[in-house]
Amino acid sequence: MTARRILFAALFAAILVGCATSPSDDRISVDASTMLKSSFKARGQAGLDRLDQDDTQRLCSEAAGKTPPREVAERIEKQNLATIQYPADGKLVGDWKNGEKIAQEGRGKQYSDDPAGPVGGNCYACHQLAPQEVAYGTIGPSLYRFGKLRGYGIEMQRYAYGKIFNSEAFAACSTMPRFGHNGILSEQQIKDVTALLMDPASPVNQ
Amino acid sequence: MADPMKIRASLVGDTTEVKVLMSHEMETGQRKDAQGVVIPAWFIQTVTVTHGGKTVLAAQWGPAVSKNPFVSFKFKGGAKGDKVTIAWADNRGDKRTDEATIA
Amino acid sequence: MDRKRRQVLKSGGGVTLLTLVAAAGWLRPGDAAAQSWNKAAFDTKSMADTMKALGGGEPVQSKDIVFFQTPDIAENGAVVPVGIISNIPNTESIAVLIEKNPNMLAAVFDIPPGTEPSLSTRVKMGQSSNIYALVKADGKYFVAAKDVKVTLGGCGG
Amino acid sequence: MMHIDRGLGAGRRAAALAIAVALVAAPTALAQSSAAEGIAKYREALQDGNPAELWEARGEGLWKEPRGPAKASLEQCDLGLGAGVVKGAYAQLPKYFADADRVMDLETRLVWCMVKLQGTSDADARKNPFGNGTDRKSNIEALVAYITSESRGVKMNVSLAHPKEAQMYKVGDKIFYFRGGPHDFGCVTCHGADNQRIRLQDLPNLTKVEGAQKAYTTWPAYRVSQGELRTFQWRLNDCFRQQRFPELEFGSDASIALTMFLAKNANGAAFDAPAIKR
Repeated sequence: MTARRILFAALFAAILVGCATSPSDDRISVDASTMLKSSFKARGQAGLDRLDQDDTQRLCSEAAGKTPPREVAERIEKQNLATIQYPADGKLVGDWKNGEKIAQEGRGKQYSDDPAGPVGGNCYACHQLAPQEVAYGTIGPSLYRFGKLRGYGIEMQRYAYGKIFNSEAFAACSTMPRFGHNGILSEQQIKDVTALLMDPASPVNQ
Repeated sequence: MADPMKIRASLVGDTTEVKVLMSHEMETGQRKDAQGVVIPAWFIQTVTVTHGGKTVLAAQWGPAVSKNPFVSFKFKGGAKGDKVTIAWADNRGDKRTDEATIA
Repeated sequence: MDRKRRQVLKSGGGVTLLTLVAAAGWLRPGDAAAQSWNKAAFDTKSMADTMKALGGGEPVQSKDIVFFQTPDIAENGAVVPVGIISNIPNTESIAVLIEKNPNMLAAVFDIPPGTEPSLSTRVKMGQSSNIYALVKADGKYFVAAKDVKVTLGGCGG
Repeated sequence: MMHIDRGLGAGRRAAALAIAVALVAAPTALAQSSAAEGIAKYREALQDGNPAELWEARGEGLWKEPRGPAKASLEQCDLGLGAGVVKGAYAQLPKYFADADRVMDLETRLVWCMVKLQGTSDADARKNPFGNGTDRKSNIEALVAYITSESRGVKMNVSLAHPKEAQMYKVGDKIFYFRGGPHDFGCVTCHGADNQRIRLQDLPNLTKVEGAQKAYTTWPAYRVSQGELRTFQWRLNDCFRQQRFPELEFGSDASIALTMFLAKNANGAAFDAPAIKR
């Protein structure tokens, strides 16, 4: 073996190792996506199609827990704002008592859940709402006195309804689910949760 | 057949401290399975701990004792190397006896 | 002792008291091999009956019964640690009762001479409730209570 | 799901009883100590007798007992530190195994050894990874309890020296941030920030070393709410269920990639499990 060939071989090996240890970020994303597809199995109501990301999910995954660049954030918000469907009857505020039940209900959409069973918003998992419930989470901001602090006007009603329908329209890569856009809650359920936040009689506003 | 108990018996001064974990469902008879059928009660009813032929603790339990029960207590008179024997019996007639050496 | 027990039973008249006291009194060292389980005591459903039946200061509330390793809050009611020490001389048995469980009596421990009147175990609690430690000493009954709050938490599924 | 006797006794709050109780009840410390402190004390009180030891004992028996068509024990299984070395093995997993040409976590390595040493079929070996009560005990959970207990106190020391290990870590990192499903959830949704909780449960920030160390070194754990010993494979499986994803397959590459990501981030911390959790 000549010195040149040894050098060549060493170089070649270095390139190989280099490729194996530092593939591009895009390449890793593709690998992750492929690996996910082969690592899950459909069960109950949760099919493998749940691993197919839409534009928002893909862009927010790329942001890796941080706020995406401004132009990306604007794109996400614009796209999602266009999806919001306000009720045809114009009524945005339903029954806060039902809203409270929906806010407490954690079931829905898991493969272990009965597809015909209740689907909730599980709001208390992440937010403080009515002060009577002390077992609330802190992933989202406190919504205690939501309407009382912000006013009960139609614009605030539209914001509350819209935020529940599609949170990404107002804050790109929010951790909050898009309850209306993704068909988690029905129109009536969103009205009821809006009432929990916006009805002056709701315990949230006491 | 139930799994063996996990027994620790250790001498501190003139006192033997006994800690025991038992493998048992301790089913209350109040729970329902996925089909809504009541799961029958199944729990340890009696526990006896003996040392040198003498009972050092005797217990009667209901189904409100937690699953995989734990008991800790102390008695006087044990010596290193002595055996402590623990026996339980459940409401299905299943029994189990295990022993440990005082360390 | 037998006479004492009969007196208590007679004065009380409630079935729950009878069975409860029997449970606390019937276990004796040496009988272990033939140890039986007192079904009636474990079927007791109401503390109110028991308390009414106990009447006249029986059992006596006692500051000499101390809870240890027993939390004020239990994160999960399926496993609530309970530790009880009786500083009452001649303690013969220690029973654990959960006020709001469907069946109140959880466990009875017989304490032979030579065994310390101190033990710890774990019980299930269906909801926030008082835990009672019922101690039998010199044929008399003493009681102490501790309030334990049960939180169920979790993320709904 | 636990269905303890919640609510069954609710109707029995007899007034007579309340009087008696008020007289008897010792003054509670609840008023002085916060709920968080109370729960911390509860967790502390649980440490004294951890039923995980029952799984450890059963696992040790299973490790040493000749089993399977080959009537062989697992004592010659190489968990990464040489055939039969259990002490400290878990603290350096997952790792690349040349014989399998794959990065493996403890559970997948155990399946491998059951197949190669005991002659068990792959399907049989991975059939029951998560137990449920006396009738469906999981041998994997018991073996994991035993093997992990032999790393208690050992500092986490996971290597990325092999290119496949480094690759697994990077993919695990990506998967951690992958958002999908009807709720747009990903691991990062609940585990990407400090001092957050879901309902009353504290959530470790797994993007930071301290969070990853605290979380990873305390699994497996005896889960009080289930009365079962649960492994890290179970932890991942159930997180994805709650994320509304399809089911994460036991021993899948994605499960190993995430385990690699978290185990490596926990490097330097002393392993402290099997633990006991709510």
